[in-house]
Parts: sequence; C-alpha cells; structure tokens
Amino acid sequence: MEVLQRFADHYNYVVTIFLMVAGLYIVIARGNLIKKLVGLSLFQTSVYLLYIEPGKIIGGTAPIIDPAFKVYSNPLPHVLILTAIVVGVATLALGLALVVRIHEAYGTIEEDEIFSREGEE
Amino acid sequence: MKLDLILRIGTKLLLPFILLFALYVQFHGDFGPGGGFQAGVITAGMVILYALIFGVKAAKRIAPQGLVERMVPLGVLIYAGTGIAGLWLGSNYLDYSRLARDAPYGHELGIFAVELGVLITVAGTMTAIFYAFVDRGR
Amino acid sequence: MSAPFEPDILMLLAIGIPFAAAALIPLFHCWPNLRELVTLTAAAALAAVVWCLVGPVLDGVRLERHLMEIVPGFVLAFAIEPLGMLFALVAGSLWLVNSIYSIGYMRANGEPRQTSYYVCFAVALGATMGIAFAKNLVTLFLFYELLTLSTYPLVVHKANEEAIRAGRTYLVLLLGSSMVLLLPAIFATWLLAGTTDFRAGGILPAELSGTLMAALLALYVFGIGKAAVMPLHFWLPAAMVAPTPVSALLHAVAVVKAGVFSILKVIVAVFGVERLASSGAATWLVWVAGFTVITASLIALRQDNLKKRLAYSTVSQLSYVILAAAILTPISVIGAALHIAAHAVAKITLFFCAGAIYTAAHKTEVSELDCIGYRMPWTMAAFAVGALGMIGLPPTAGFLGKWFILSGATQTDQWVPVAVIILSTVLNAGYFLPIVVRAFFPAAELRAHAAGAAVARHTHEAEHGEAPWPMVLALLATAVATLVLFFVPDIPLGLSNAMLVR
Amino acid sequence: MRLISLALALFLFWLALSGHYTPMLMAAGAVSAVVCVLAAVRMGIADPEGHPVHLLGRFVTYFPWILREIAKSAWAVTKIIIDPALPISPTMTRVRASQKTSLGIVTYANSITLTPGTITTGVKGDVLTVHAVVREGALDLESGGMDARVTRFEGRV
Amino acid sequence: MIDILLIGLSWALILAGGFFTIVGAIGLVRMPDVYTRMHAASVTDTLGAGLLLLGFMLQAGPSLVLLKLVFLFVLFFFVSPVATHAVANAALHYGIKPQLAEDRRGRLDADTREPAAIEEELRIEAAQ
Amino acid sequence: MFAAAVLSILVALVLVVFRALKGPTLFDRVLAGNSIGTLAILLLAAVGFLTGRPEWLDIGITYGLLNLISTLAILKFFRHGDLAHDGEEKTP
Amino acid sequence: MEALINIVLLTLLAVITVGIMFQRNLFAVVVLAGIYSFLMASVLIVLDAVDVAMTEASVGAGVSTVVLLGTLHLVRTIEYPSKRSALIPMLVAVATGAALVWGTIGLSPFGTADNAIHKHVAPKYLADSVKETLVPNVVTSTLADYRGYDTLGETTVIFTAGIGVLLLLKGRRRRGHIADEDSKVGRTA
Amino acid sequence: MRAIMPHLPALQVVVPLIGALLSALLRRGTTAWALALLVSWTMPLIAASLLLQVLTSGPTSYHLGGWAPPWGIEYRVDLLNAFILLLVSGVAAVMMPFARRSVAAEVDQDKQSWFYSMYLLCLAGLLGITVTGDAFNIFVFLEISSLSTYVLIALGRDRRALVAAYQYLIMGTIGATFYVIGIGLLYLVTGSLNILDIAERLGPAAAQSSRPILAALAFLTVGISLKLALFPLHVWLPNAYAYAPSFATAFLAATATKVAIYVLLRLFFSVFGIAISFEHLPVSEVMLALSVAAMFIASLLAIFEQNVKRMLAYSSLGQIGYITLGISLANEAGLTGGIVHLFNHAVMKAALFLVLGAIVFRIGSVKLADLAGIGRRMPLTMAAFVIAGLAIIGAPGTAGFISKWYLAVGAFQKGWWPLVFLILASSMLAVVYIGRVVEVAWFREPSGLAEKAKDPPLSMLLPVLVLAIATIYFGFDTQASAGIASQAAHALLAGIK
Ligand code: NA
Ligand code: NA
Repeated sequence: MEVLQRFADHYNYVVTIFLMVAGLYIVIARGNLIKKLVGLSLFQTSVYLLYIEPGKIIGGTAPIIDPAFKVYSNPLPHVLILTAIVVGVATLALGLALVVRIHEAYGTIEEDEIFSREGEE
Repeated sequence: MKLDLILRIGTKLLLPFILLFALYVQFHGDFGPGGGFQAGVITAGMVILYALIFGVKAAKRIAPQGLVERMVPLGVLIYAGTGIAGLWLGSNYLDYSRLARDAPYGHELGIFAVELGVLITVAGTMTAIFYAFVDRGR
Repeated sequence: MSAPFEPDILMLLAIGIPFAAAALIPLFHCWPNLRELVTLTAAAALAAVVWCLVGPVLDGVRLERHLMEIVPGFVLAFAIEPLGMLFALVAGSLWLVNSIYSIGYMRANGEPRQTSYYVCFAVALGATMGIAFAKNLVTLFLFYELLTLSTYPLVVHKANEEAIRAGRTYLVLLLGSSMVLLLPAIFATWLLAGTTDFRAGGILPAELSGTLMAALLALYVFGIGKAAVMPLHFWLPAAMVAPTPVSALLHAVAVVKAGVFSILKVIVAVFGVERLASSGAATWLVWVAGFTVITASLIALRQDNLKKRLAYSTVSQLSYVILAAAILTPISVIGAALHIAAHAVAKITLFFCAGAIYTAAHKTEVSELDCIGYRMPWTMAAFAVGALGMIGLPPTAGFLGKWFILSGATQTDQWVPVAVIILSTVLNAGYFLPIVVRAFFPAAELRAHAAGAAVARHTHEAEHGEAPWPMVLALLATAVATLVLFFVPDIPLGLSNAMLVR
Repeated sequence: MRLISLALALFLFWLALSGHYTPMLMAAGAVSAVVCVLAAVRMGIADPEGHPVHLLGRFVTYFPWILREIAKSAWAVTKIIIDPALPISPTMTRVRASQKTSLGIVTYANSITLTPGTITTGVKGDVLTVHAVVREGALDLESGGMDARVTRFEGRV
Repeated sequence: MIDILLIGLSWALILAGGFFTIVGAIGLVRMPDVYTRMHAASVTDTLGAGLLLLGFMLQAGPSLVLLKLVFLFVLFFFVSPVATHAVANAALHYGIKPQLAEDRRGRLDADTREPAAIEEELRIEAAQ
Repeated sequence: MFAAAVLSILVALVLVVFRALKGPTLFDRVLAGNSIGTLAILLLAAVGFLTGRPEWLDIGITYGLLNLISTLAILKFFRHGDLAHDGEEKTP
Repeated sequence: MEALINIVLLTLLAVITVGIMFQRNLFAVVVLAGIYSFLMASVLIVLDAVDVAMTEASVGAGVSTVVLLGTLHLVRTIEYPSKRSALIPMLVAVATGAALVWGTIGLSPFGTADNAIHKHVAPKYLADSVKETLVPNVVTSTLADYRGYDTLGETTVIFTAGIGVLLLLKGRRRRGHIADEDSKVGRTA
Repeated sequence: MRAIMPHLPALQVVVPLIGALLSALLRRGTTAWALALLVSWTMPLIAASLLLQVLTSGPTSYHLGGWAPPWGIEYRVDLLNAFILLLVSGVAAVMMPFARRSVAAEVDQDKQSWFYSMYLLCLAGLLGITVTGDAFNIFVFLEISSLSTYVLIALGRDRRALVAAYQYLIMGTIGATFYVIGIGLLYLVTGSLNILDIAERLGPAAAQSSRPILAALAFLTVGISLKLALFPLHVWLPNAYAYAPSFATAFLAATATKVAIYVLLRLFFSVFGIAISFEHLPVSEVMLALSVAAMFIASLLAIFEQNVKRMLAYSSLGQIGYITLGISLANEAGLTGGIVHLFNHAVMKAALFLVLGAIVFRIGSVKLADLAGIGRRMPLTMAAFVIAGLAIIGAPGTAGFISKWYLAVGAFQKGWWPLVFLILASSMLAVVYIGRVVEVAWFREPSGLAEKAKDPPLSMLLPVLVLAIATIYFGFDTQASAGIASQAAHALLAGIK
C-alpha cells in the first residue's frame, strides 16, 4: 500500500522520465532525420515537466497576483521553461531546414542511405 | 476556381480578430498569460493563415519579405537597446529603474519595451521561416 | 688569449651565431655566393668564439647564465664546463671545415634547395652549441629536440622515396625515444632531485635505490637515441641518404656526439661516477654497449655501401664512449671524452673522403673502389689516416681514447670491456683496411679488368681525378687534425681532466 | 462605414477581453483596432464578405434557429451512437444552394456542417456535396428547408 | 432562489454537456470510417462543447469570464464547421472512399449552373 | 460539478486519443487532433472553474486559432502538396 | 482532483509518445505531435503554468506543425524501417532513465510546498513583483525583468534560428545531388 | 571611460550581440566583415581590462538588470573566466582579418553579412557562457552559440557539411538537454540558479539527500562532455570541423570546445566542489580512462585520415583528451596543465586550421594528396603549419610542451607515473600525423593543384604567422598562460570561499 502511495506521489516523475527515455530512444534509434527531430522535441518537452511538476503546489494557483489568493505555484520554473520551449522550437526549425537541404543534396532523409552514399564518395 | 469558398470566407471573418487578439495578448502580458512571444506567434499565425488561404504572394504583400527579414534583428535590437538605455541612464545593463521617475514605473515601461522587441522578432522570425520553407518548394 | 668579450657573452654568442646565420641565409636566397659567405663567416666566427673560450675554461673559469624560468622546473640556463667546452670546440671548429667542404659538394653535385640546406645546417649547429652549453637537463633537452628537428629536413633533402622513408625512421626513432623515455627521465630526475642542473658528482638524492637508479639510467640511455645504442641505432644508417656533408658533420659529429655527450654528461653530472659505480646500477650498460660495439662492427663488415659501412662504424664507435663511461672509472671517463673528439675528426675525414669519391667518381660502393687511390691520392691518403684513427692505431687521435678506456677497464679488472675493445679493434681493421688496400693495391688482374671494363663503359670516367679543391682541402685539414691530436692532445686532455673536478 | 464598424467591433472585442480599463490600455486597444482595420484593408478582406455587418440584424433570428437545428440533429446522432446496432446508412448527395452570394453559400454550407449528421465536403459553384451519416439526413437537405432558411438570412442582394 | 435555479440549470447543462462530449468521443471510436466519425466529432464540438460552455457561463455570472466564454462559443461556432469541412474535403480529395449506403451525388451535375452573382464574386477575387 | 465536467472531458480524451493512435487514415488522426483541441479548451475552462481562477480563457482562444491553422495547413497540403499555393486549383 | 487530472493527462502523453515512436507515416507523426502538444498544454494548465501552456500550444500545435509540414512537402514522407540494432539506443535511453529514477527518488512528492524551490528565490518574485514592477503576472515580471537577461538571450536564440533558416533555405536551390566539392570550392579566379 | 569600466562584463557580451544584429541588417559582406572586425578587436580590450581588474582587486560581480543574485542574473568574473574570455576574444581578434577573403571565397556573396552575424552570435554566446554566474543563463548562451555553430557548419560547400551540422545539432541538443536536466535537479534541491548560491546550498542539501545531486552531476557531465566532444561523445566533431567553412572551423576549433571545458571546470570545482565531484562518483577514473582513450584512439584515427582538415579535427579530439586528463588529475599541476593546454591548444589549432583555410583559398582542397609539394609554393604558410604542428606534438620550445610538462608533473605528483609515459607516447602519434603532412607538403614534388599555389595575401598570412609565432612565444613566456592557469587552478582547488 505504501509502495502504491509512493508510486502515486512520484507518478509525475515516473511519466516524465518515461517521456524523456522514449524521446531519447527515438532520437538515437531512428534513422529518419525528421523522426529524429520529432524525438528530440519530445525529449526536450519532457524536460519541461521535470521543472514544472515540482513547482506546483496543490491548492495553489497560477502565479498571477490577485488579492483573493494566497498560495501561488512557483513562477520561476515557468520562466525557465518558457525559455526552453523557445530554444526547442528554434532548434526544430533549424534542424528541419537542414533536413530540407540534406534531402536536396542526397535525395534521401534516411541516415543509413546518407551514410552509404557518403561511403561511395 | 480559387481555393475552397468555405475556407476563404471563414478565414476572412477571423483574420482581423486574430491580429487584434495577438495585440491583446501582447498588451496584457502583465496581467495574464501571454506576452511578446505568444503574441508574436499568433501574429505570425495570422500571416500564415492568410498565406495558406490566399497564397504566399498575397501574404508577402501584407508582410513583405524585406520587412519580415528586418524585423528579425530589429526586435532583438529593441530589447538590447532597452538594456543600453539603462546603461545610458547610469544604471546597470537591463536595469529599467531609471526609465521613469519612479522606479516601478520604469520597470513597467522597460518590460513593455522588451516585450515589444520580443513580439517583433518572434513575429518576423516565424513568418520568415514559413516563407523560407514555402519558397524553397517552388 | 685575451678575449674581446666576457666569456658569458662569448658563450651566448656561440649559441647565437648559428641562429643568426640561419635567419640571414634566406635573405640571400637569390645570391648564392653571398649566401655561402654568410655561412662561412658565421662558421669562422663560431670557431673563433669557441677557441677564445677554451683558454679561460682551461684556466678554470666556470660560468652560468640563467636566461629564464619558463615554468617551475623548466629553466633555460647555460653554463660553460669542460666537457661541454670540448664538445663545442669539436663541433664549432669542424663546422668551418665542413662549410668549405659543403660548398664544394653542393655545387659540384648541383643539389637543389641549397638555401634551406644551409639554414637547417646552421640551426643544427646552434642546437649543438645549445646542447654543449646547457646548464641543466631541460635546456639540454630543448636543444636536443631542436637538433633532431633541424636535421630532419637534411636527411630528407633528396626528397625521393628512400629519403622520405629514412626521414620517417629518423624522426620517429629520435623524437620517440626522447619524448617517451628521456623526458620522463628528466621529470623523474627533477622530482627526485628538485633540480635538473648538472653538477659534477651528481644531483640525485643519496637514498635512491640501486634498482631505481638502474631504471633511470636505462631511461636516459635509451631515451637519448642519438647515441645509437642498439636497438635504437636504425636511424643512423637510414640517415645516410642525406648529402655527404650532412653525414660528415651531423651524423658523424654533431648529432651522434650530442647523444654520447649527453649520456656522458648524465653519468658524470646527474648520477655521479662514484655513486653509479658504488651502486652497480650501470653494470648492464657495459654489456649493452659492448654488444653494440661488436654487433655494429660485424654488420659494418658486411656493408658494401661505403657510407653505410661508415655509419655502422659510427654506431660501434659511439658505444665505445658509452662503454667507457659505463666502466665508471675517472680515467675511462676521460677516455670517453677524448674519444668524442678523436672519433669526430677521424670520422669526418672518412665521410669527407666518401663524399669526395661520390662527387668525383660517382661511386658509393666499396666494391667499386678498386684502384681509386691512383686517381684520388690525396683523398685516399686522408682516408687511410681516418681509418687508422678508427682502428685506434697511433699516430692517430683514436689511439689515445682507446688507451684511456683500456687503462680504466684494466685498472678495475673489468675484463669484458677489455675483450670488447680488443675484438672490435680487430673487426675495425677488418672492415677499414680492405678499402685502403683496394684503393692502392688491388690484385693485378682485377686492376686490369676493372680499368678495361670502366674504359669500355664510360671512356670519360677514367679521366676523373680529385674532387673540387674545397673538398680536398677540407678532408686534408681534418686528416691532419687527426694526426695532430695524437701529438698535441693538450686541449682535449685538459678539458677531459677538468670535467671530473667538482 | 464598414471600416468604422469593423474598428468598432474590434475595439469592443478588446474591451471584452481586457478587463483593465486604464487610459493607457484603452488607448492601446483603440490603436490596435485601427491597426487591425488597416491590416484588413491591406489584406483585402474588409469587404462585405470579410465583415458582414449587414447581416447582423438577421443573424439575431438565424442564430437561435441554427442552434435548435444543431441540438435536434446532435440528439439524433447521439441516439445512433449509443445504439448498440449503430444504425447508420452513410449517404453522399449533392444539393443546390439557392443563395446568390458566396457568403450566403458559405453560410449554408457551414450550417450543414454545423448540424451533426451532415457535412459539406465540397463546394463547386452553387452545388454543395454533402455527406450524411444516415440517408434521412441527406433527404432532409435535398428537401431544401435549410437552404430556404439560409437564403432568407442572406436577404436580398 | 434565482441563484439556486441558475446553479441547478448550470448543473444540468454541464452534465448534459459532459454526456454529449463523451458520446461524441464514443462515436469517434465506434464509427466505421473517417466521414462517419466526423459526424460523431461534431456532437462533441457542437452540443458537448456548447452545453458545457453554457453551463460555465451560468456559473461565471455577469463578468468578463462570461464574455470570454461567449467568445469561445462563437469561436467554436465559426471555426468548427470550417475545420470539419476542411478535413472532409481533404480526405475526399486524397482519395479516401467513404463507405456509403447510398451515393446520391449523381443527383445534380456539379457544373449545371453558374449564377451570375457567383461569377461576379469570382471576378472580384481575381482582381485582388 | 466541475469535477463531473472534468471527468467527462477526461473520459472523452482517452477515447479520442485512442482514435488518434488507431487511425487508420491520416484524416482520422487529424479529426482526433481537432477534437483534442476542443477538449483541451473545455478542460482549460473546467479546470479554471475548478480551481477558482477561470479568467485564463484567453489561452483557449489561442488553442482554437492554432488548431485551425494547423488543420488548414494539413488540408492545404493535401489539396495542393504545397502550403501556400497561389495559383488556380486544378480541376479534377 | 488536480492530481487525478495530472495522472490521466500524463498517461495519455506517454501513450501518444509510444504511438509516435512506432508510427512510420510522418504526417501521422506530425499530427500526433500536435496532439501531444495539446495534452502537454493541458497538463501545464493543471500545474498552474498558464503562460507556459499558452506558449506550448502555440509552439507545439502551431509553429511546429506548420514547419514540419513545410519540411514534409519538400522531402519524402514515409519513414523506412531502420535496419540497425535497437540495442544500443535502448541501453542509452534506459541508462538515462535509470539515472533519473535513481536521482529523483529523494525529491518531494507531487504538489507539496516544502520543496527547496518554494523557499528560496521564487518567494521574492511573488512578494515583490507588484511592488517593484507593477506587474501582477509574476511570470512576466520575472521573465522580462528579474531574469530579463535570459529572455534577451532567448530572443537572440529566435533571431539565430531565423537567420539560420534563411541562410540555409533562401536563395538558389541546387537541385539533385551536389558532387563532392572537396576539390572545387573556393578557387579564386 | 570611467563610466564604462563597471559595465565591462555586460559589454563583453552585449557588444558582439548588437554587432550580430546590426550585421544582419547589412547588405554587403565587406561592411559586415568590417563591423565584425571592429567588434572582434574591441573584445580582447574588454577582456584584458577585466583580467587586470581581477588580478588587482579580485573577482568582480555585475548585476544584470540591477537585481542582486540569486534573484537576478549575475555576471561573475574571476581569474579563470577572465582568462578564458581573453583567450576566446583574443584568438577571434587575431583571426578576424583572415575572414574577409576566406569567407568571400567560400560563402555566397549575398549570405556573407548573415555569416558574420552568425559568427558574432557564436562569439557572444561563447563569451556569455564564460562570463555568466548563472547556471541557467549558461544554457541560454550555450544555445546561442550552438545554433549559430550549426549554421556556420552547414554553410560549408561540401554536402557533407549539412549532415555534419545535422548530427551536431542532434548531439548538441541532447547535450544541452542533459545540461538542463542536471541544472533542473540542482534547482530542485537548492532552489537556486546562481552558481555561487547553488554551491553554498549544496552542502546542506547533500546532507538531506545526495541522490539528486549526484544524478545532476552525472547529467551535467555527460551533457557538457557532448559539447566538448569528450571521447566517445565526439562523433559529431570530425565531420563538423572538416566540412565547415575554413574560417568557421578555425574559430570553432579554437574556442567552442574550450568554453565547454570551462563550464565543466566550473561545475566540478566551483559548483559541486572536489568532494562531490571526485569522491562520490568515479568521475575522475572514468574521465581519465576516456581521456587516455581519446589521446590514443583519436590520434590513431588522425593518422589514417586523408582529409587534412578531418585529420586536424581528430587531432583536436586527442588534444581535448589532454585537457580532460588534466581535469581528472584534480591536483594543482594537472589542473594547470589542463587549463594551460586549453589555452595553448586554442592558439595552435587556430593557426593550423587557418593554414588549411589559406590552402583552401589557394587550391580549394585539403586532401593530403593535393598538398604535395605545397610547402615550396606556400613556404610561409607551411612554415607556420610546421611550427604549430610542432606545438601539437609538444616539442620543447613550443606552447604544447608547457602543457605536457604540467600534465606530466601532475601525473607524477598523483603517483600515476605510467600515465606520464602515456602522455608522452601519445604525442608520438602526433609526430606521425603532423609528420605525414609535412613530408607531403615539403618533400614531394608539387603536382596538379599545388603547382600554381602561392602564399595567401597578407590579410590572411598575417594572422597565420602571428598565431604560429604565438605558439613559440607561449613556449617560452608562460607568464600569461601557465602563470594565470596555475593561479586559476589554485583558486579552483581551493573551492568555494
Ligand atoms: Na506573460
Ligand atoms: Na455536421
């Protein structure tokens, strides 16, 4: 029972970590350049939870000051993650632009094929 | 025949309100969720929507390529320039205290200025990126 | 001899002159005569400077010049002491002779890239001077490496496959041994002794165990690859692809002597002869050096290529010096120092002769040398003198060194070195005398046959005589020096004696 | 006139969203409204199609009607969904729109789509292609009741 | 009294909204092809969302929140048919065949009549 | 009461996510995505009321707008193989 | 209730992620990624991160989708089955996860207020934001003022990406395969 | 002037940032280059005065936005990062004249101003990482530098540049995300993002639960190691360096990995402190093993490489191994060796890559076979190659020797004397790969491409020569390099005061 309670208490961490692992796995295991970037995005996004989940206080509210409320969830992780999101989308856009150029240059976006074509050179 | 009538008219109705909503998000970032970044994305979203329905050529008439490309550095310049203004007034970089007579008002003003910078860069960049991808295809 | 400068200025001049020459030579790339004038002037100046220094050193003047501490433990400093002086004297004097010879050789053979040749040569000499005057191990190491690097282009000078391959061997073996073995040895010395300064009697702490000392000595001996102790000798025969003047000065004098000089100096001024003797840490070295002496001689015996034969002879002769040092008696160590000088003049003579033969007759193999004495009497006479010096027979300087070494060994009842020296003397005679014999007294029918065949092939070939005069002049000068040193060994002897004084 | 009404609508939208009625923000709202109108003009959408303010009056009656239609048909679809037998009879048909303007046709098409059970899948000229989840839905449309109601909403052109 | 009535009504609306929301979702799962699923989704988009929003509106009372809920309502009203139509149109275009009990498309030839008014409209567009 | 709303939305979400994963066609997924957008807006409102701060409904407007944009982008793509086709629509 | 919503939404996120992992149709991946964003935004709402939720939705469901579609239209659309072994990626990912699980065991349970992060630094923002900056949205004041320098950096990142994409995609398009240009580049005339 | 002095830390980053923005607005490449030159030449002045300031009056702190740490972001300049600032900006300043012709030859005319914008951003990012005292701010500037780096790499003419940039983007982002995870864990236990503040709070936090802290250490180490290309996380580097435009390669090779190493130093010694960094986890041992592996494996790969740029890239991996080796020794001499090698390697790799840039400029190839005899055609350039190559080998009298000296002493002092042999043996591999190029360039007959080459114009030659001479200069005068490095090492080992 206690184990269950602990699991529930930390369920957020468990899922967060699962999301990270899955994202990372997609990045490393997949050979399709777009799929890798999607995986990378998922990996980055999952990190948001690592920051924001602990920032939540049950019974708290969004950190927008209002005299009617006393307890606010922590705003700092939100700020940090806003930055991280922006960085993430910037990376994605740049990565995709690279994918487009790679496709033009190699005629494929599968890593295996690209490497085999490089091998021929 | 032009692209689907339904989409065209549905979009027409929405577009001005999307832009206004973006500006609302921009100006009310102090009080609620949102701010320069979100407003920038929504603004770019409006241009993208317009481009989707009316074509990219039309979109470039309202948001010309040259303007969009200049917006990309311009916004950051406004942001960084706000910091310089702090230096100019004898405080630290990005210290808004002296932008107004009362420090809190200075901060409010500073936040407004930098959010404006963010808006410009984000809107410009997102649109520019969209243009870049679309133009590459032709 | 009254010095126009203070001795420490002279010392720095001795190091600086070659480098200054190296910097100036490229400026005269387009005027070969001026360029060679720079070399000659510098060589003459260097010779003058080192000769000016001899007097004061013999008078007991000792000098130090602390230049800079680069990092803690890495101090750039120079000092004059007798052994270094002897080395500087030999190398500095022979540069002048060699330069004269070089000019003749390079021009007669129409060698390419002469500017870079003279630059590298000058740098190598500067490095040699740096080694000679190094006050401590790290300064020595610095110039030791510079010597390797500056002679590498000279080895590869011909730029053909063979030269490039030889260059690789040269560089990897010399740099590798010094980096991987010598440098750690220096580190260990520094960390154990707190200093790397040379001091007669040694600097290592008293409590160092015999095993550790033996290990450290091994690092030094094998780390100093220029001494060509087997099995690190490969580079020397390989380096023979270089133009002969390079072989003559660098691979018979400067480079290899820098090797044995360094080992000698390490034994004398890092370990200390007495301490090393009492610890027994150098016993193995006698065997290794002895082995090298004999084996190299045996190999030399089988070489038909004249320069290769000379190279193996050098390997063998270098280990004489090591052997002498390893005997660890004062008298043998003096013999070692003497042998450095004696071998230098004799071996450079031999190389000069080889170069002269190549230039005049385009011959490189011993078997081609039948009757050559008739066409090149001066050259082959000098060769004979050099050969005697190698074998160690009077009236050549070679005799002196061997004599001292033998006395040292017999004094302390070390019969292995004695046996080695005697055996090797026989072998030396075995591979040098036949050349002289061939040159002057070939078998009658062979003489006729060879002459006939040669005339049939190249009628003009029979017409060759001596090499250009600067070359002959040079080789005669060194041959004479080989003889003179036997009769007037005062300076080397004096310096060698002074080396052990604390 | 249309522009002013658009600006007014936008400004009202602003006020409704804002909740902070400081002069500063009100001014910002006004400026924003004007900016949006200018943008709309530049985009070429500040026309009767893009801002059909003329329909506002008739919308007041049309809106409740369409809501009722939605509710009715949503209930119908709900019954189908929760019926274990899933009694569907998907049908595609074409109906003619009798409206005279594009806006009118679009209103009709959207009304069809809004009411669950029918979807306008295409518009070509004045002919709408419709997918209905049950045959009755298609027949209903073919009967033209909604078409007439929308035409009424469109008014006289 | 009015309050209680309002609260009761909003309860009912929210519960009904929730019900239709779930029904739409069930339909989305149960229906056999993409076109029929769209009808189910419409239930969520229209009745489900609408009733929920209405319920919330009653809860919000006369406030800005009410207005914002109204905006959301209007947004659904305008956007949902456009999006649904877009999906259906794209699916058909892409070549996804609907499972049909009856195809009555032949009823009207698509190109029979082009009213002058529409021609006019098209000209206006072309000029843009 | 809001909890009931939330629960029903969550149940609907689970079902719709199932459809999104199951497909089978891309348009099923797009449809599901659209529905999830709607449900997210409703959830936003419900949670707002649940926690006593319903004023962030602006976010919902954002969801709606962006949902529309991405849906239209996909449509445009499948009609023209291009996101911002300027020219005439090809007649089939 | 908040915890329950959180759990359901997180589970759905995980499910969608698995779906993305095994989905080979890249369009489907794009759509699923959009769904992921909406779910994530909902989670963020539950966690009181309204600003982040709005941003995540606009970025994930909006910008990313459009850019991904823009890419898909320029490249092939189906992912090939990978021929390589999944073992090493699996090991790396699992090792990462294990390290995280191990590392997070000591952290406080969900929703509690006794975390270090609630006691240090952040309280000042909540306490002083209105007084010092007149901005009640603490996220905004922190973002644009207290940590305004980060946001300058963030805006610069966008700028970088914008110019980067322009540099990569604008201008002449080289069709087909570019040969190995090792031996051709940069020759000055 | 006096009014500016207190703001130098901010200007160090803001000036190149604004330069990048202005450059993006410019049309002509030459104008952008002039702007970049101006900015690049200002940077070392600022860095030098910061260093002087630190040397005379100790570490300084600058509160961005006027907010005191830990609430606001702090720029904190101490000896170590002032040194790195000077290194990065100094190398950049020396290289900048080279850029104009090299970039003009390798980058399309209409993209040059954006190229310089990216370069300045990269510079601003690197300087920002170095100067900041805020852990999250490091991430932001890390991303600025990374994104601009990906673009710079992708601008290489060879199509493989694109793949290289993509791979780097993936690995770099994974690295950065690991970094964010690590910082997140630290934030969760300490509640702070300010490096100094975290360090102070880690002690008490560790007493409560050390697991998140150790996990944070692991994630941060892996994340940064990806960025600094520690073996075996290096796979992005060789292609990235090989196919990027020459100037970009030289700039990145000299600066980017160095700054990553700086971050690692900062984390190990200033945030976690030696106690946590090296005692609870086998960081030291693992890093030692990886460093040695890098020294040998990367150098071996360099030996068999036919593309000289790639060869130097592998060489960089090996050289990074020396630096991390110094870190893993974690004693004063070793750490000094690591830091001074960071400095020296920056100078010599900059020289070497610029030489290759000059070669590309003249013959358009860096294939070993195409370099035959080029020494005779480009004597000054190739002389610089030889000198800098000797420094890579670690020949005495060059800067490289100084590094190895300290590393060897550090290894000795730690009692790991076999390591001394390994350090020196690995430099023999450098002899082989540098020797190979020297051999081909100087002792083969000029053929084909090399036939018509000649030394590049003065604007390119001068930076090459200055850097080459610097490798010798810093082999003798170590006041500026090893002197400061050892002080910095001392301060690092003393931990957080
Ligand atoms: Na905000
Ligand atoms: Na419908």
